[in-house]
Amino acid sequence: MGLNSEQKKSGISFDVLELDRTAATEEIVTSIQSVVLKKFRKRGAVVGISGGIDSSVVAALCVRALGPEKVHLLLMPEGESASTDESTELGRSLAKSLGVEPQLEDITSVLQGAGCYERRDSAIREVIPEYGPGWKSKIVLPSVIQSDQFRIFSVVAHSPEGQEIKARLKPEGYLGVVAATNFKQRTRKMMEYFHADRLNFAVAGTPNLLEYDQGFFVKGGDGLADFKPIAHLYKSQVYQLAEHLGVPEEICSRPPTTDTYSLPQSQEEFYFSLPYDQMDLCLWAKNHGVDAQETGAALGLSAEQVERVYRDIEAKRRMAVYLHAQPAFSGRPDGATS
Amino acid sequence: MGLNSEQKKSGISFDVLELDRTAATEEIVTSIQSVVLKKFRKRGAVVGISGGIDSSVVAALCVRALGPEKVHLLLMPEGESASTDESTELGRSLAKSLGVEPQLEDITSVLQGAGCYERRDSAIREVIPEYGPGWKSKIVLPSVIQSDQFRIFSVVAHSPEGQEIKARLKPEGYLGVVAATNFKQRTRKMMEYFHADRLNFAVAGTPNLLEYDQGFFVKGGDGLADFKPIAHLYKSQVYQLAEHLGVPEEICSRPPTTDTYSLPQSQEEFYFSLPYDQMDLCLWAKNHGVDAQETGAALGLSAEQVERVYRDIEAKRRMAVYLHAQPAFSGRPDGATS
Amino acid sequence: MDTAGNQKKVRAFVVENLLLGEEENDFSDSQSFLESGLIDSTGILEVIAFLEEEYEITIADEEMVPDNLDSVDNIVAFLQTRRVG
Amino acid sequence: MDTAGNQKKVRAFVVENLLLGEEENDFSDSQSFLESGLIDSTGILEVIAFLEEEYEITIADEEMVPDNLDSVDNIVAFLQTRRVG
Repeated sequence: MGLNSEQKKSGISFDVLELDRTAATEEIVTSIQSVVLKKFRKRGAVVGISGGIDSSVVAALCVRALGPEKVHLLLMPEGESASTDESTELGRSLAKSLGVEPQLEDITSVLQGAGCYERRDSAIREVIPEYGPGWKSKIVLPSVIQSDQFRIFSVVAHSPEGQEIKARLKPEGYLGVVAATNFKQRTRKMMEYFHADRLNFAVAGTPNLLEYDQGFFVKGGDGLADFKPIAHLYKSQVYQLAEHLGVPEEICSRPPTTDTYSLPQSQEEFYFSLPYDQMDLCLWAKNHGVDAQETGAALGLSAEQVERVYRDIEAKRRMAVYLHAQPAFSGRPDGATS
Repeated sequence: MGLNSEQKKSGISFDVLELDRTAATEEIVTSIQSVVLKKFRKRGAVVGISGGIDSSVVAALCVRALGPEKVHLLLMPEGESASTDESTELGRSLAKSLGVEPQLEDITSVLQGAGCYERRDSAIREVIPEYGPGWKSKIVLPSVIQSDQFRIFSVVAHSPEGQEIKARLKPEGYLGVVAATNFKQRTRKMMEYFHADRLNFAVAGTPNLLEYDQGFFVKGGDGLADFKPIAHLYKSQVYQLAEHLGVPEEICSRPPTTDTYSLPQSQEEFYFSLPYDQMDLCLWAKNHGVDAQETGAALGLSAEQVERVYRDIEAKRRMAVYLHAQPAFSGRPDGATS
Repeated sequence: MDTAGNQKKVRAFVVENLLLGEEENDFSDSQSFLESGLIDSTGILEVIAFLEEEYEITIADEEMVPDNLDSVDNIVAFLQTRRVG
Repeated sequence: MDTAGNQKKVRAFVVENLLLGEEENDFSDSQSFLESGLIDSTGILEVIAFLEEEYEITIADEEMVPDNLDSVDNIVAFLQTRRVG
């Protein structure tokens, strides 16, 4: 991840994201113990594991803090996600490495009961009338790097025969597909809270700083949790901790995915402007007042391209206001404690 | 609700809970407009209506603030609740009075998919082995007023033949029944957010101050919302607004229920120490430093009984710390906006 | 082509759908939607859907740039190039 | 009846199940669970379940009062009245 010495001298580099891994681990472990046991008076933690890097690191940190018998790991596959089998397998491999027997909760029947698939498919059919059983889909955005076009969502669908159709979404269609798909994250969180309530445990949240800051989570879904042990860490710092904590290599080397659509979907084609490590550095640079020129030099991008990423970061933060907001009151409650 | 003039002179009375209804309505309406439209930039509001007083008042306030075409009312009955048909009917009557066509979302199939009924019944069977199809149940607590006994949860079950069995719950059984039952509130909230996401609306929460302060809500269930327009109002103040807003009389005169168990369950047998109006006054008195003697005089209770209610309020607030807590971080996020 | 009519119609759409709780008086036709935070990923879809339906045009991907769509004035000028309204 | 043994066993249960993240050194056997915030509606169920299982006794509703159950010392004294341990 390093840059050459001339770049280092003249400006920022990926080095700024380097963690003291031992100290960071220690700080998080202490905080988990203090919050879960002392503040919440809960006996342990529930972690939904997806086979991805974030949930794996959160699970490993919880096991360090609370011990394997106080961590309940949930695998929650559903019928159609692009990577369900692989995710479940990676989740099992993680659990094994932590000495925890994971519990499997297949959420397909909840999603069917909620009409998740049916509602989503009917939203897709508004722009792709032939969409039906056996088809797969995802939602994509054009690159923010290549032009200053507005980022307009399209749906990409593959027929069972392998034909690909791409169609721009109208507002109702876009909102309809996203709303229906959000049942997945919300159902998973509901299941995590069921087990937490049953065991008198707390629920861990897995968003990292990039996701947290940019609002890449579902309100009441993966955005909901009792504690969020890695929400202050850039994604590349999560990878550093993964290595430090001995997360299985096959998880560390897997490219990030949204794991929500039936076609494989990278995080940057749906949400972020850049691959995560570059996105990390742009966000760090913006947070620390580094100008677009200097950031561009570190990333091999033009100043104009970095400006577009900065503007995209700002725009996402505006939308994240709603996602981060605590419930708004309409008056001052009498004597309430918090 | 008034007390005689001697009591008024010498101490507190129910008068302390009297609202200026016009001003209170105006304040809430302005706040809803400002939060939903300006802060969240949402187009309207989703309200799940149960036929109860709280959700009815919230719905009426949202319609005043945003107009009937910007309020989406959801009726979400499920197969087995004690008052499903009555609740749905009352909800329809409310919606009609507001000029809104409500949407019906039967959540039974989601609950079946999640194993809500099955998991709850198997937890009950740990103490009542004969519990099965056709049986109904609820969870009850002994009165805090009558003795200083610890309040131990029991399950009360009615067989299809009308036999009643009451059994004290063990920790796993109690947590298991509550955890499974919580699927109901969480599923309803998930459905509200689905419609909110689809319509680009915000989700209203319906807890009143008594419920909010005392933690009588499910985390991620009825405790989750984008805005909580009556969380600063005592329950008897909610009744005052109901009258002021023209909520149908049959809703105003219905006794509060939890609407979660298959046997009818009052809120005080499951949660609060006293009927809501007395509970309101005790909480108000405690918040304003009124001693137990004086509060007891206003309520016809002994000082010792009021002390027990005060202690119960404190105990519930300690448990509510977990319920109210924002997600805890394990470090300071770089540059995050909120 | 009725530029004044377009201006009025587009402004009415923006006031109704993007302005939400904000004061109409504070909003000028030259104001950037992006810079005033009036538009998000759903908002831009709404603008495009409105234009395509109202004016029976198809907007190409490369036309979806701020120069064409980021203010009432920009939209009116864009409609002029498409000779509609 | 082994009062010292009961004391040790009850304390160990409390440390393991109610104390959670708190320091054991700061916790005395006469300390009220209620006043120290160590017990909630689940905690009291746990205490009762522990006593009933460990000592094979049945605790009646009217025995479930702070005088019997609200500290290690109270529990040990209660067990003494039940002549178990």
